[in-house]
Amino acid sequence: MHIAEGFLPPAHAIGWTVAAAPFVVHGARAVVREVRENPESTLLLGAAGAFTFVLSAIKLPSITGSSSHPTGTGAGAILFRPPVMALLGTVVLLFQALLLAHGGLTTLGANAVAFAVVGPWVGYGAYRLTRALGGGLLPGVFAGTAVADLATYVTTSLQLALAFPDPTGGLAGAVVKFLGVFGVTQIPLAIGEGLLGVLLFRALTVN
Amino acid sequence: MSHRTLAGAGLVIGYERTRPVLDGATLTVPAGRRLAVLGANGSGKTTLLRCLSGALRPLAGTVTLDGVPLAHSRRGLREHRQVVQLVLQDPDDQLFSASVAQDVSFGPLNLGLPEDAVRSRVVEALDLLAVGHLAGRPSHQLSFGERKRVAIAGAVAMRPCVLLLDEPTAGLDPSAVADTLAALTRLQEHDSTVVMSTHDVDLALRWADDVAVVVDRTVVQGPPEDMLGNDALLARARLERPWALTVGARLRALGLLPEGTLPRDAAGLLAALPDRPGVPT
Amino acid sequence: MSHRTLAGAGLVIGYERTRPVLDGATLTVPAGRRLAVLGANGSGKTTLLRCLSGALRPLAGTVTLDGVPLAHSRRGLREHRQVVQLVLQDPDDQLFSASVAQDVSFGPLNLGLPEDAVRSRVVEALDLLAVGHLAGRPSHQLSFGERKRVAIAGAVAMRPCVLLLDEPTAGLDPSAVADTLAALTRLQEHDSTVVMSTHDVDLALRWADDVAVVVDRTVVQGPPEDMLGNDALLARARLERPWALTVGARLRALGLLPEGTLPRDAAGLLAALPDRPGVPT
Amino acid sequence: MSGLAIDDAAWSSAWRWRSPTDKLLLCLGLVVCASVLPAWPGDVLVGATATALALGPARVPPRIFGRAVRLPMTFIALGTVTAVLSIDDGGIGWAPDAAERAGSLAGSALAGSTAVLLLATTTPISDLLPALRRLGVPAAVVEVASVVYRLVFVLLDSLRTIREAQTARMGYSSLRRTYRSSGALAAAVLTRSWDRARRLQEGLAGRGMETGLRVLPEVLPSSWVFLGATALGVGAIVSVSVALS
Repeated sequence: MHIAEGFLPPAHAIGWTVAAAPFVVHGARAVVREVRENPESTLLLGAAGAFTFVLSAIKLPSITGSSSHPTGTGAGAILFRPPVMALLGTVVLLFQALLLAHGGLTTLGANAVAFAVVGPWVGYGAYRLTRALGGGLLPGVFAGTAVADLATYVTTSLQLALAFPDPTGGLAGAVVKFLGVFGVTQIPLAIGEGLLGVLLFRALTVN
Repeated sequence: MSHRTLAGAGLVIGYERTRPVLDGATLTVPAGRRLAVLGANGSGKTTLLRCLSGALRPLAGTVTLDGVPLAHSRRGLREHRQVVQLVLQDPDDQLFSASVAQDVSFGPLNLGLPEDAVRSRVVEALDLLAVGHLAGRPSHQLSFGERKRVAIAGAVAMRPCVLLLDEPTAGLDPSAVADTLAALTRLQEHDSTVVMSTHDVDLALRWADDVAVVVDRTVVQGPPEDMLGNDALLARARLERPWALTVGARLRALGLLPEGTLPRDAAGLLAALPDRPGVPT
Repeated sequence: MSHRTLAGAGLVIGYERTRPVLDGATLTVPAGRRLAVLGANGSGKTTLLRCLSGALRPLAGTVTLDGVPLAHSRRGLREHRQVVQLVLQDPDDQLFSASVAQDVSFGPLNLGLPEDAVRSRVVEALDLLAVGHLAGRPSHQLSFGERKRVAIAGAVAMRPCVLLLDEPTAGLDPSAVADTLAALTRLQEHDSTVVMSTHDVDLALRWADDVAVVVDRTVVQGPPEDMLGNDALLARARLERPWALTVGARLRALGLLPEGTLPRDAAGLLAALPDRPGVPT
Repeated sequence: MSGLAIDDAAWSSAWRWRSPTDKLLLCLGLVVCASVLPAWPGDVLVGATATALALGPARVPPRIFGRAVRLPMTFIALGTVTAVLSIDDGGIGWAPDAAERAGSLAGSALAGSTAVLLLATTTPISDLLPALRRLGVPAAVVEVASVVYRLVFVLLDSLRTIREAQTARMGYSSLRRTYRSSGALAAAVLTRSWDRARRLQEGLAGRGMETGLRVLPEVLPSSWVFLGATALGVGAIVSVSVALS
């Protein structure tokens, strides 16, 4: 879930925006360079962004009976590499805020850190690590997409915990609370997203 | 499979936020007969077919199969889908597997059939559409006409009693149209009732036993000659009168065609015309 | 704009690793006349148009404009595109902007025109296609026929002397076909020479001044009556004879039609037939 | 093609022809008020103002606006409850000032969401992107974003149709089949997106694409009256809030 508009205290909203900025700017530079060298990559990158947006419209049921939408951060990172995902992910988050009322403008920075930076990088790391340890493509994709999903929501939980420390339990107590609500419940859904990633890549490699 | 009667009564179908696309549409797909659903683009043909297939739930009215109303429950829809299949216009939005055979096997596999049965269904469906030779090919390598027929095979492999086809001939050249029509005839002989939507009035006249015109948010149904010869109806529906009826009527007035039904296409017209000058039949 | 003569001579066009799609195709688009490029699906119509537009470089042969060969250099192509524009069959292959007005502005901006000139080109192009009222709408809310006309407007805004249209009427209902043909007539009066590819023989007979049939990897060009009355050619091209020629020939044999050119459509046929029985003209 | 409700509202809103910069400033003013001012009366005033403007002069259909406001509600409710729960040795309980904190948290989130929705339901993204360009975002990035916006609808259309075709052939009749179908669906949409990009590139090359996708935005002039009213309104919300709290 994206952090809704106005949910974070102003200082946190600004802080996370500043934290996301270098990654997004780095991604933007990469995109500008790519487009200068190959003008037609504008269309490919646009298609990649649109795919990431549309992927989150697929509804996945979970064994626990609830259902959720994939984050798309891991699949995007494996397909398009994390630096580009930092920019594309942020564009997608902006569009989700304006087209679907998911997330917000002042919380765009915080959501970008979780969905466009941490998720893709951690997921991509898990993918590369699995491959390096001798796992094949599909185990790598599973690890990458599942871990990216989980890392995204752990980050969201930490962001909320930092913003709302527990009056008695302090920061640690808040981390436990938010991870319990936004992180642990995500484990079956992360596995689900991992499975979807495997099925997606399997279908692509057969083609 | 066997022919079964699909019908819709008083269907009000709307997408959110707008006034209904169809408002009180009633039609019957007579078992075993060829029904053409005619209408201009945007008239609601596709919406109507989607509703009959169970994909869209009407705001009011009922869809019935042999008189039994369709229940829009999970189970009701599952039963309905085993009987009624819809093939949409754009084949690219229906072929989602890597190879042709794999794509056609999707439905039968989901029916829980054993592998042997699935295999024979795939072969049967591809053969009925005369595309058996494409089984091992990747779908993105096929021509548009081939993809259209493979998409139909995907639905045919479900062995539907009623097959609804949205614009099956749109974009096809004359020989591909002829191939598709021949395939539909084979399906009919295989006990599938076939419904097609089209805006090609000449094709509808040539092919259909019955015509349903989608006009002004409702449906008018009747014999092809009556529907396609009704200029007021056609104008409201933004359609044209088939040339065969226009030319046929004049030739009959000239005493060159016998009484009775007018010929439906060029071949029929040539057969009905006298061979030599000055000998009106 | 002015009418200019586009031609291709001895065109060999192929994609790598396969044998050529066209092998020695020659055709001329006479300035100011309507040319229909006829062929079955997969015959190479689209390939031919893409080559004439400069998008595909032929393996052999030349494309000429008023006799001057097209140079496939950056500059040569840029000049060619200011004169010759191609509209693809699927409008979604050309509409890249959600805003209709923004999309149409793309071509004129690439010509380096000042903003005011671009704005007036956008208005002019949308008006010529009778879709001025869509300027403020998003392309994803438009119907297929509307998107097709907006895609044509995007090319028309470049003020091409020759406009190549790939299947501009495919998938359109009769009234949308009539609207599109009317728009093409306006373009022609605006000094654009119009070429359309189609597999609709009846339409080609009705509309074209000249017909080029793509058959057996080459092109046969001539007057519509000759090309579309040539059964051997049509069979090789997997096309059909237009009904108007089939029926017209028999009616002339019956002494009901005067000598000279046969009527090209139902209206022409009715006008040429006698009003009362027994008075052959 | 069927669109997205908020986007449809934006294209047909009575404020469609207002300057996107004006609307952006109004929305940002309200968003800042929502996050800085106290829940009462600041957030209430912001929420009421944004809703009144959307349903009144901008003529956004109430049903669409209402439904869009409800969308972030699950997160706001869940997040608020978690924030005001307290864990200590004795287990889980309410934090001391739970009700007050919950009200302030949910209040600013709801007010802020409503303010963003006022922008979203009155301004198509293709009007906002040129404004981003003026704010210094590189042209290449804005052009990529404009292609994303266009292709989202093309791909959503494919997604819906493919899913309907799969459903008709029993693709979602069990958990396992749902996953299998979803994987095929995602792969098919990805293949379509690449194909679309390739074909668009060909289509645009013929219209002279050499360096980028420059387009001419519509002229939507700024209104001094609108900007003045924005400044007055935001000022009034701030003054009333400061006076009452």
